[in-house]
Amino acid sequence: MSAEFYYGVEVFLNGLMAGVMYSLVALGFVLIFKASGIFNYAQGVMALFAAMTLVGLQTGQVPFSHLINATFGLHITHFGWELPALVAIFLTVLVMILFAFLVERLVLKHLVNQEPIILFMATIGLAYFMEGFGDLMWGSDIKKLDVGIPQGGNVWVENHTAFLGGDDFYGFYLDTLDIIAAVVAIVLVATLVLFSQYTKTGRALRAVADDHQAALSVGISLRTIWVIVWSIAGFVALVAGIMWGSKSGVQFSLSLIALKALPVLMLGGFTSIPGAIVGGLIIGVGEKMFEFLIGAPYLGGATENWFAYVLALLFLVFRPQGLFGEKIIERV
Amino acid sequence: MNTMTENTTVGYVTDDGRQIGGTIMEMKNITLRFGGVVAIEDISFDIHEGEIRAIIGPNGAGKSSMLNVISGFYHPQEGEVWFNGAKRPPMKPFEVAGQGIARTFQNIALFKGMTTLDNIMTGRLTRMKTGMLSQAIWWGKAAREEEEHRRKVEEIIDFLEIQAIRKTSVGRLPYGLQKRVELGRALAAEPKLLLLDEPMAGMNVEEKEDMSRFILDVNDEFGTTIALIEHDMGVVMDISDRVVVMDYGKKIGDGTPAEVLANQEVIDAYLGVSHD
Amino acid sequence: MLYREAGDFKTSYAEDNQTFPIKFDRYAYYLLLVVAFGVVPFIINDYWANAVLVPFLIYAIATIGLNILIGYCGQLSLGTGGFMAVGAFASYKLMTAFPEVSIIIHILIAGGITAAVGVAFGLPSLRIKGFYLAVATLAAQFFLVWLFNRVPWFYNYSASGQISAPERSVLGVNVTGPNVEAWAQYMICLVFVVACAWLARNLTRGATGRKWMAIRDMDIAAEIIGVNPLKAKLTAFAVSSFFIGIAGALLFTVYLGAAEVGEAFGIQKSFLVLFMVIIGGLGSIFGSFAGAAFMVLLPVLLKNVLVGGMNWPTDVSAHFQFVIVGALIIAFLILEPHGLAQLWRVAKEKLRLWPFPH
Amino acid sequence: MKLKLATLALSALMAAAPAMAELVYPSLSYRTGPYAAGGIPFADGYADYFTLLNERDGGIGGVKAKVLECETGYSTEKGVECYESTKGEGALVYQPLSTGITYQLIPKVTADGIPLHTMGYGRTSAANGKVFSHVFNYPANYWNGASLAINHLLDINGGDINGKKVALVYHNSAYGKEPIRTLEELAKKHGFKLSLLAVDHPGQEQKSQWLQIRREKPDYVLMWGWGVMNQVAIQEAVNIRFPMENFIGIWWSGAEHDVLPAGDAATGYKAITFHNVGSDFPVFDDIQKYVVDTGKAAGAGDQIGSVLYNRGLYAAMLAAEATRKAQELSGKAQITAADMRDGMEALEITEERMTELGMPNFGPSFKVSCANHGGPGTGAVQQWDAAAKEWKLISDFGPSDMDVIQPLIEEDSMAYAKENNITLRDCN
Repeated sequence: MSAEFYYGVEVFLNGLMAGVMYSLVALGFVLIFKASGIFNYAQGVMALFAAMTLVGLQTGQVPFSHLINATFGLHITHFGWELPALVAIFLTVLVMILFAFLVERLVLKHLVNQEPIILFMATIGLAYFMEGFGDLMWGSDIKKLDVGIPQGGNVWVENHTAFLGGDDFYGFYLDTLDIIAAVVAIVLVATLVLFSQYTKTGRALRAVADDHQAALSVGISLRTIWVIVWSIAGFVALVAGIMWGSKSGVQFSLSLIALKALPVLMLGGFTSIPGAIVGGLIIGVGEKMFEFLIGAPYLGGATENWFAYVLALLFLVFRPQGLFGEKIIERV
Repeated sequence: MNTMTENTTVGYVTDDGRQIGGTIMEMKNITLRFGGVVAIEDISFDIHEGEIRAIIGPNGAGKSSMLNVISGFYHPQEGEVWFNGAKRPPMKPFEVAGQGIARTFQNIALFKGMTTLDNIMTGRLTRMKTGMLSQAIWWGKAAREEEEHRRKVEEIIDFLEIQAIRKTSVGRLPYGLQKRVELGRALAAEPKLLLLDEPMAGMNVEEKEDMSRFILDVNDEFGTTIALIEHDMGVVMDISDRVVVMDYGKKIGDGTPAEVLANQEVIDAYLGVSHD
Repeated sequence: MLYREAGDFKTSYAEDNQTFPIKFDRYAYYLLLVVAFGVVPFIINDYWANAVLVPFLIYAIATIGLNILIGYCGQLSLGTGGFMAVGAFASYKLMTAFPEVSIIIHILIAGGITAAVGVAFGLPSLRIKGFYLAVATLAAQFFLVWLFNRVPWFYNYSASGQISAPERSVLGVNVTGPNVEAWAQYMICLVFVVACAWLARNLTRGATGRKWMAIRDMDIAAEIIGVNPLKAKLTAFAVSSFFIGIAGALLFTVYLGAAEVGEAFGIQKSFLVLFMVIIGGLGSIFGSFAGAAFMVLLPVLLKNVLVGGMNWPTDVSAHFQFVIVGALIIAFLILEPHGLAQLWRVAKEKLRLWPFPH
Repeated sequence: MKLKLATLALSALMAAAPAMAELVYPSLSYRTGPYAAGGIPFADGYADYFTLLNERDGGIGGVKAKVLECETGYSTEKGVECYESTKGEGALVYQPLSTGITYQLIPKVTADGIPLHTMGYGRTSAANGKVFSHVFNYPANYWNGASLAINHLLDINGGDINGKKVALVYHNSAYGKEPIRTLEELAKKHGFKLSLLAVDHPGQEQKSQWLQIRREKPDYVLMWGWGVMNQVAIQEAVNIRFPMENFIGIWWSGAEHDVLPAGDAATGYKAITFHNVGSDFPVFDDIQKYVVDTGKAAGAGDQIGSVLYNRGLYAAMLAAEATRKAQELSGKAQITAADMRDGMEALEITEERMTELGMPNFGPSFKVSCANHGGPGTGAVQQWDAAAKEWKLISDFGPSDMDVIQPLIEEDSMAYAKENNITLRDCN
């Protein structure tokens, strides 16, 4: 076997890893869309906000310090204490739950039974709001997020695969962070599935997802459900935020990872949790392999962004409802 | 039983003395399947010019499927559809509409975002011919066309007595009126053949009477050929000239209301069992 | 008591059909035109042109375009930025290739080219619907931007991939390039806006518009009553892209003067115009203007108030702008889900009944 | 809408209030958006220096300096808005800190007669003063940067890099593409193999590029990055254990926040720079005394001494010095934009002067001329020491290869002149 082949395999594996990272973001979209039919444009910003909050709490930043300083001419930035990662994460989860509660109370409550486009629009407003609010609260400078997840090429994997490709082959490169992300994603999905299968709330969620009216008629409170769903989505956003944040630091661009999730959604279907995972993997592998085989050598590279979408597009033309979406039956 | 090969039949005179023309549409041995399910099994019948033809049968008998076959929404696996003396190739619904077949729908399919007027105007779309460019310019050709079609539509509005709701968005109208607007939209196309899918479904007695009146008026004022579906026999028997009876996708009777009512098979399969 | 339709009888269908059935609206509209053409050009300065009016007018065109696609034909699209880029680069290539031809022609042709591209990317709309389509159009967005960034021919092999608009004039008056007068920029945009709005209005009130709306409201029924869905959707994509292309061309030539595809026509453009459409109101020409005004003017206004007026640090006020815009969007939706246009309509209804609400 | 316009008119009036007896320096900053991390320190430095002059010397030549900050968020459209809203207030020189906005302002400033200073960014060929009368990009530009990077490689390889493999990781935008032509020329000249790896904005996902680097094993990697792309690239380089001392960034890829996230492993990473680093200069004592302690520091005041802060400071210093020159030439304290332009064109920075200013050896000493708006194009190499958390200069300010760059500048600027039918200025 030539080194070229193993390079291909390596790219493939890294594609899978990247795919998992995309899935983490897509998951949040799916949860909310499934339970409330809302296409939550704010998902990316939620991830950013969660990560910012986490870092802020962990490093003991003073919220709104910049605003305070600007208005009172003070110079306070930090409380001077640092929280252990887990405590900070826990507190952040609480914040996200509070956020979900407020969203329901201040926004969704007033928009029940509106067309999807309107709700979509509302989430856009929400995104705007959170972006500004997050920056006001924690400042727009770049922050280092460190909850103790190791990163860097995984030496063990490299050493145990180096023999494959001859002497100019170092062995497969896999980022430890990505491996951990993959594990986390699997655990996350498993828990979500178990949760929706075996808990009362979970079943309620599924009921609502299947049929709002019916669910209401059997006395499930849509509002509680929404709070729960948005809380879970907030939690997922936090996880995604942590993973991406430890990769690239916490800053504005973190909110753009939402764009990476959209082709995944197209492929996997807006309503399928497994779809989000499988779709993510397909997109990840697809774009990486295309870049490796065609993009970089022949097209001058940087093809990943559009290829992900073109891939999803071609796929949809043949299967309009996505990978796991319900079949669309047209009748008069 | 219907073994006509080419459609050159003379018309007949109804007992109320109307002259019915020759065959305008003929279905030959239509069979329609969805996967394993057989919705329509080897059904043949014809529709004469100017008559009111009813297709009746209990729910799930395949009536709507038959209508959808006629309007080109479903494509039968076997059988032929003849229209205007020619065998119809497989067509898209909008092409069928272009041939002069208009219809209404069982559960109303109006354009909720538009006013009554605009909804009925859409019925004229098959007849509006100005190109997009002159429409963009509007002055002259497009405006003139718009106006003459508007005039036609206003006639229909008057005929259906819905002047008052001209500018109302159809979403806000009560059920009965919506049905009427939908009929108006179909009429606006001045169809050779008008298909009505359960025009009286879910109506109270006087709404039904109004609707029957409109159907009869349409038939003798515009001389429109009408094929309608109903599962409620009462009304149908009064207004239709000939009736096809379907049950479980098979044709079990065909003829004048009197003949059909006399047909034992029909009585067993249909009247025997109680339907709403 | 002015605002009445009573006593304003229509004696012909044409009259009944006109854009502003109510006298008062009609006069208000004429007045607006007179001011826009007769007054503003004489009082406008660089700041008002470049910071407020020109972008507003250009985005109004783009918004009308997208509104035709989304608001009238019900086809969700996020490819706007990419299509604007097509218009911009087409106009650039034309301007540099045929300097002698009038820029007006170039901009129109650029619109035409964009229409063709739009049709090509509109084809999937036959199979793909709703949000799936929206995401699918992102493929167009990203691919086009990549293409214009990648292929040097599009930017005449300039070292950096930047394109800058050479000086061009209409009737001897500069409309592009460094030495352009504020009023000239404003006028050319205004002319295009009025023309586009007028065309859009005509298309949407006639047969074509009804086809689009029929597809939007219930595509199956539409097909059965005789609307060819392929044709309806593709014409919508074509017309929409034509306007968007013109907007892109103007944005580059008249407004920015220099552009870099990724920055000027990136995904954020697509979203911006989409916001304008939805905030303004789906399926409303007036809404398109309102939406564009909202998204263009509000930030400028807020900035001037917060920084200029209250002397806040620029970053704090920038963050506050986001907060306020977001809050306002949500507030509007809760108040009136169908956009500023609907809000306006409701207000007029009230006014019509005033002072007797019952 | 009418009402909105009315309120706007009002606030626009407020924005356009005329500024009297002040030297106005607009600062088109971006403290928000994808590149905020880079925009904030630069803007702070730029503002603080003028605050210092006002507090310590009562302004420049007795006239107070006023920094008009306007948030662009790195968006060209906001840039235009900022330009239009500030130019009416007697703006002396623009410093947009964005290649995109620069390209857009070049024709505008030329028409309005206001100088534009794009220090180490913007349109490289603007160095040709014959064509670009109002644009200055001294002391160094991208192409100098590219050449300086290669020169450094030559130094560490004893003058021979024939057959070496050099990869360029660049931001897939106008900014990122700038060095390519130059590097290709240099590759011909020195016989090294150049491979290009584009990274799309914002650049959070660079797996493919770095896997490719890991496969192709280039001897050196150059980077033209900005924003999040920088720290991701450095992190990825660390991840694949690429030898950091062979990884060299342009001056926009060499700030603390670019290397800090990667931790200790980032030690050895190099970046080109055209000014000195650290806060070990007398001027910083004054800044502490007159700006920080008086609570007048811009922003959060936590950036002082960082690389980009110093760059802002340096830019402000050059602007201030040009102003002095202009005052001297025009003989009046309250100068106009036109005077400022002449001042910039006659600007001369000497070691003595920088020492006077408390910034000894802070940058190169150079002289601007009518024909050369680009300065000397000299620069140095800085290296990151993660343990000490600080950058150190590891070379002097050396020259770049003008024999290669000058023709390119000529070519590109002439093309621009032709495209916009500009008549060349006579510089003799």
